[in-house]
Amino acid sequence: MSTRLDGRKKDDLRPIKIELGVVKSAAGSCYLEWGKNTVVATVHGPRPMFPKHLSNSQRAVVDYRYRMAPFSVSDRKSPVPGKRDKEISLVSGFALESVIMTEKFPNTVIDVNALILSADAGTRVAALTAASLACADAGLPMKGLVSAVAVGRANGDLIYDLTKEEEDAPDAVDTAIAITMPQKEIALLQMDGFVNKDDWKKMVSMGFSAAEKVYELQKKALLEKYPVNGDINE
Amino acid sequence: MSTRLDGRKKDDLRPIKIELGVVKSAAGSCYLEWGKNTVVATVHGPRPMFPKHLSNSQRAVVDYRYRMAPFSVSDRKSPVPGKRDKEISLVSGFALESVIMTEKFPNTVIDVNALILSADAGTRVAALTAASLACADAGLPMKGLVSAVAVGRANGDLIYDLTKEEEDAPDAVDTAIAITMPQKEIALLQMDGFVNKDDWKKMVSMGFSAAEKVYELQKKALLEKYPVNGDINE
Amino acid sequence: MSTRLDGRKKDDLRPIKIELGVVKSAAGSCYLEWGKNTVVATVHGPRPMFPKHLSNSQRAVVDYRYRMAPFSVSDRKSPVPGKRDKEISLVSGFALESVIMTEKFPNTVIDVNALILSADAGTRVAALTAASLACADAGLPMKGLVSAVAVGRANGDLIYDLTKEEEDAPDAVDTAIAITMPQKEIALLQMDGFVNKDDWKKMVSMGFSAAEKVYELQKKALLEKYPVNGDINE
Amino acid sequence: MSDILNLINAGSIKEKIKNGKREDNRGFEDFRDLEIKTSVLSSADGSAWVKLGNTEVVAGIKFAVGTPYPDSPDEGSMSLNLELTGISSPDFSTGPPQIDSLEYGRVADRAIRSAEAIDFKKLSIVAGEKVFTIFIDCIAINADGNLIDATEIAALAALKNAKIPKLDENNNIISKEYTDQKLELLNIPLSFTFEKIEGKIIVDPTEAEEFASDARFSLGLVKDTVVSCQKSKNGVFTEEEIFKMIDLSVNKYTEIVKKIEALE
Amino acid sequence: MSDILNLINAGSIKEKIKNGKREDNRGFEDFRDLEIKTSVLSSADGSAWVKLGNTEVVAGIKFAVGTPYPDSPDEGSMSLNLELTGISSPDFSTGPPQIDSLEYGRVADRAIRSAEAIDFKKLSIVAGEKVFTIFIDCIAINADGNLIDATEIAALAALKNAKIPKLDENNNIISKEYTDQKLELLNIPLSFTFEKIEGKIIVDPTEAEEFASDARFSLGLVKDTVVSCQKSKNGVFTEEEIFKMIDLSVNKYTEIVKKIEALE
Amino acid sequence: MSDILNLINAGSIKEKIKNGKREDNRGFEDFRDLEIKTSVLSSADGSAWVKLGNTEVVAGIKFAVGTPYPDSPDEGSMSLNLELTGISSPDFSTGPPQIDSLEYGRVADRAIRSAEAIDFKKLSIVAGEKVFTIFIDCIAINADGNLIDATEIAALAALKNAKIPKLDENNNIISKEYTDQKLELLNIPLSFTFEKIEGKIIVDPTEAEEFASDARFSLGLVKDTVVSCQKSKNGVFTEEEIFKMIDLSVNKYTEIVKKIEALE
Repeated sequence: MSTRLDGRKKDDLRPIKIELGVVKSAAGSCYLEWGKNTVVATVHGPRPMFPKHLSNSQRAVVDYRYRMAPFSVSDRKSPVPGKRDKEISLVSGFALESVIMTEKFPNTVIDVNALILSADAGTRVAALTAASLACADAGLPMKGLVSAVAVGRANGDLIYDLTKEEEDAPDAVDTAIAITMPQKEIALLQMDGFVNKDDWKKMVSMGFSAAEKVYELQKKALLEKYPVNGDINE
Repeated sequence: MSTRLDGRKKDDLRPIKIELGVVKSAAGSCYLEWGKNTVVATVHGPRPMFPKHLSNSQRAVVDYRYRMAPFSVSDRKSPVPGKRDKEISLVSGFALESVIMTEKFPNTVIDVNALILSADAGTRVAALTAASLACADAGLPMKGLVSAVAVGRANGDLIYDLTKEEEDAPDAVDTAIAITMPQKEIALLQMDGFVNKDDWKKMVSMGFSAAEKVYELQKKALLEKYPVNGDINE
Repeated sequence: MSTRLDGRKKDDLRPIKIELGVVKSAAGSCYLEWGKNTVVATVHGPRPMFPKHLSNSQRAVVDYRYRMAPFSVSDRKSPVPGKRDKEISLVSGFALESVIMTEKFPNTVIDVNALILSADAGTRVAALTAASLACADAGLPMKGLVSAVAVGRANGDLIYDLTKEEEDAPDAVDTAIAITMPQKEIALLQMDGFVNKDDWKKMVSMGFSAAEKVYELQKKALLEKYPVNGDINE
Repeated sequence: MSDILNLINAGSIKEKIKNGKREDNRGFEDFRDLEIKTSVLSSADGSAWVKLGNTEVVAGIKFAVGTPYPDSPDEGSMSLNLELTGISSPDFSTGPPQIDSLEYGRVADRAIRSAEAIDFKKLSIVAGEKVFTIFIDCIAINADGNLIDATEIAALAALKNAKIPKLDENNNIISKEYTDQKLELLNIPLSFTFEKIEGKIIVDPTEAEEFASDARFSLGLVKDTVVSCQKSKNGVFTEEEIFKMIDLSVNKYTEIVKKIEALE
Repeated sequence: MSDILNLINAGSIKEKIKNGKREDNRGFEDFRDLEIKTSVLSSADGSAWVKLGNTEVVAGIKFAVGTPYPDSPDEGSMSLNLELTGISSPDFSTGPPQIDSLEYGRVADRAIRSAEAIDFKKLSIVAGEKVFTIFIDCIAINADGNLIDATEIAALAALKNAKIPKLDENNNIISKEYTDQKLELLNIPLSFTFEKIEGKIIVDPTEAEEFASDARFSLGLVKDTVVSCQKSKNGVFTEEEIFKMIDLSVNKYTEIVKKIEALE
Repeated sequence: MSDILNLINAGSIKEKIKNGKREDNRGFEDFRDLEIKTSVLSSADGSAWVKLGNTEVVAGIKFAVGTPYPDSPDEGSMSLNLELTGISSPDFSTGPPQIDSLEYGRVADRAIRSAEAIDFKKLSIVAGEKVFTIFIDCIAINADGNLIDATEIAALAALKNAKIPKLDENNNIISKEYTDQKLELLNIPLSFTFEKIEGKIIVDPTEAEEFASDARFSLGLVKDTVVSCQKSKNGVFTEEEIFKMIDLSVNKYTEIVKKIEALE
């Protein structure tokens, strides 16, 4: 097995550092470094939703906002969210709704914000991983966590957790995947590339194992802050 | 009497093809080809109007949207409606309100959309003619139809139904007119040009006769789809 | 004491001309010329505020709009209000709220508009001075007037009421100040420049005396139109 | 005046119109007093302040240097914009996008264009590269009806008042310096707006009359030449009514154009 | 159909699906009738009108001349835009910004890009200076479910139908004149969208089925090559379900691509 | 904290202030703990993370190459932008356009400009053609009061931390490569914001204190030189209060500027 530019093996993740409760006034928050990505996620609410005709009488709505700070990328990015930001926000919010017991808070909105302060590939999964922890930190009733990770192909290899350099390879394929844990179901799956069916299936399966690594780190961070006996998902 | 570039006489309309009920999920719809113009019009509603303070407690409001597809003209048009689109939408919506028995649906809005898919002069009258038919197809209670047509001047002649080429003549005058039928009153009248008072009066009168030709085609299309005995306006 | 480009002494204001009630349909209005500045201010309301959740249950809100006509400056200004316009509108509206007895009209909004038709430095204070008079003209219950004026430095001198030419001096400092009269408290204070603490204090004190000159003209204009016995502030 | 009061008011206005009267005792074919002042603003390249009864519109002209359109490389251009803001009516502080402002501005703009009032070729600076664009900004100060006609008059008066700016060696405008030339107007289009209330046609409506009416017609004229027209609102007109309105407008044209021709 | 009716409807759809039935009696893996017409519009450089059951999408192609991106000076570009307006559904007349329109359009756009369907190098006119941009504008005429797949088909059919415009000596497009060349498509990506209702997976959902579902998955394919995918909505899928959907899509690809390949 | 809770809270805060106490037991003239970290972000050309009590603001610097303004052909420019988004407070997720964000950002921006902190002439690359623009983007991470002062400190710390990018032969920025030069700051302006509650003046307000206050004053200083000021909210100040606030600010300046001067 060849090693990668940064010395990792195919199935190594970049170093991940998690800090919970960093933002004092938020209901829940998470600071996360993932390689050279830096993310802050906060949770506010649930609060009553205005205007009322947009609310859901059966459950809470998660209003997820993925945003990149203007200084997070090479060329300054306009602070106005673009199409990509809105699309990522939509599907990531859905992923969170799949684990939050939204039915307990009908007619409300839960504001989840994930801000990329520094970007180096894999920002959407770093943001979602952090946001899931911020929801747990906020004490929202949850069926589980969302563990998100990127898997893909670069220079002929199927690998975990691509860097920006690897994403720029001519044959690069990038798949963002989020798994509900411990249920192990797919809550988010987005991909662009050109890859045959069998390799693509392999990548999806790799996504499950990679997400478990993320999940272990998430659990560890939660247990450090909330060292209760028993299952964190209760 | 000289013939025109496309072989028509002064008081000939271009070929008009009408198809009703083409859009299955709409309350009413009309596909219309008028020379090289292609239009689809749909009607949805009436539905309760939001926000409520914009509704009218005495009657329904017709929300008419005239739009040109980006690919309907020579240079791609931005999908964002411009001033011209909004002005045409406003006065065309008024024209429809003059024949729809809006007083039967207080506090509601009737959505009428007319989309130009291909444009070759006279799009606003083609759109309004189609929209009037879509309203009838939707079974809205109506006092009559709106029959719309352009009349004008090109190369010294007062003529019916100008093409784009004729509109580009140096002395071109274009008058869009819509007549309520069978009442024969003016529901829309828009004109730009430079024409003396007497010729202008002649053009308005020509508008009435031209509109009758349109009305005959409208009636025929309705009677084909709704071959009831008696007056279509009941 | 050196004289200024336009012959004024350091503590002279430019000529001020005030006309009340010029806009017939407004509740109150004021036309004001201040040197080469021309302003019209109108007051409408109070009226119930929509949407309701933006209203204040304890008092009226003053919605102040400072705007510059596109033709009021050298290069045509876009009619869309910029950041500067919005900031000035915010703090000027606060200044008016400090003298209007807003507590008498809970849940309402008072619309105050001040339009600069011609600009030559000091437009925000000219606008606020006019707006304060328009509020009085509207018969709004007030604790006093707001008298606004600019003081500053140009070419080494601390002076009253700078012109555009003086504002362009290399050492120029411009301080906009609004004083509640007769209470003599600071309702607005905005400044940009580079001036030592002691000179700055001098400028603030100068602002009080300059504002008194403005107040005298305001009182005169009100007494001319409303020649009642007794205090105008009752 | 609030919509509610207008609604209550509309009944009495209709009643009067039926009996041949208007709220301000004008005849059906009478304009309100018209007052036009020009050169009212030191910052504009041309300006006019128009009072038509209580309705007031200020127009200001600004020249700017821009690039010509590819299909008319030796012609300048113009842009007319009407602003209806809170200054003239609390109705304009809130609510949906200002369709009225857009419609009135378009009607006024189209008349000037169709009338070929401005010789766009004379606005060319360097053919194919630099031309003048004339911005005509109109702002309603008081909105008491018939804003279309008042805007048209204000725009034309301000254009007639406009001075052409001096240019420096790079063909940029020198602020507040003007050539001796005035902007020449080839034609003076005027707008005539009618409302139909209880089957009667009136000219120069007040805001309250506009509220009581359900059909409007505006004609743009140069003498006895029609340059534009617009029927608006959900009421209808007969052919005879349309013909009557144009005849009436042609008669009124001379009276009003005199006031503009007399201006500096 | 209004949201309220959809909500009431959803219950009965779920009940049917549980019993192995769909509202229109299709099998879970059956597409609705697909009809594709091209060259339907005289103004566009390429056009297609797609009916997938009651869902209808019109796509029109327009070439424009622009400047290349600095990082790819010898490549043209494309832009796919999907409009969901009131013409196809009253739901699109009101409400918040159209996130559906944005998502569907992005999914359709990404598949064409990843598939490298268009050879952008062939769209270069003068390297580093002028390139063609292809605008693919798609408009929903009737929104009865599965707009993603219908949009993808309409876009590809219109691209296949597109003629390359002639240029004048300044490399500007000559209106309505075309070269003999057609736009060559290197690959034809198709989209396959699934919904999960009561644990069952169905293809080509109707609007009512979409309302009854809480998980959606769309795959972009070129034969047996995956070029894009998107999971949406707040439900989840198992690994097996995902694998089943890709196998099913690969099987369906040949059937549908034939209809596009057969087009002029 | 929601507005309702703030409203309830305001009463108790006022009561305490009357009795000479603050909710967190600070003296009226005491700042909260200030912590400044720089070089916190690998992607920015300069960065700082400021904690002022619970209030947190991140600032990031980005250089860009642009064209100079016509009236200052040999000078670069700067742009400071403050974002108040849902990440720092649910109040910023909804509601009307963010006038607070605009005001706070303008106050912070004006102080840097008036202080002539940056030598814009040194940002010229090719006179009249290419200059650097410095974007200072500030984002509130936690909004617990006194965002103006926290933003000003974050902006200055990030500027002090900024490295000047290398340029290629075409004078375009080479990503992530820097010259040895640091951005030189000629002056370090600081902002001092006061609130008046029950007639008392306090510095460095918390969000709850801001809610209880009806008059705010912000001063921009370089040592004992005033560079900007802004009175806000609908309360008023006496001349004496204004003088007291400036004297107090001048005293505090040295203490806080030390923390910025000590930074890398």
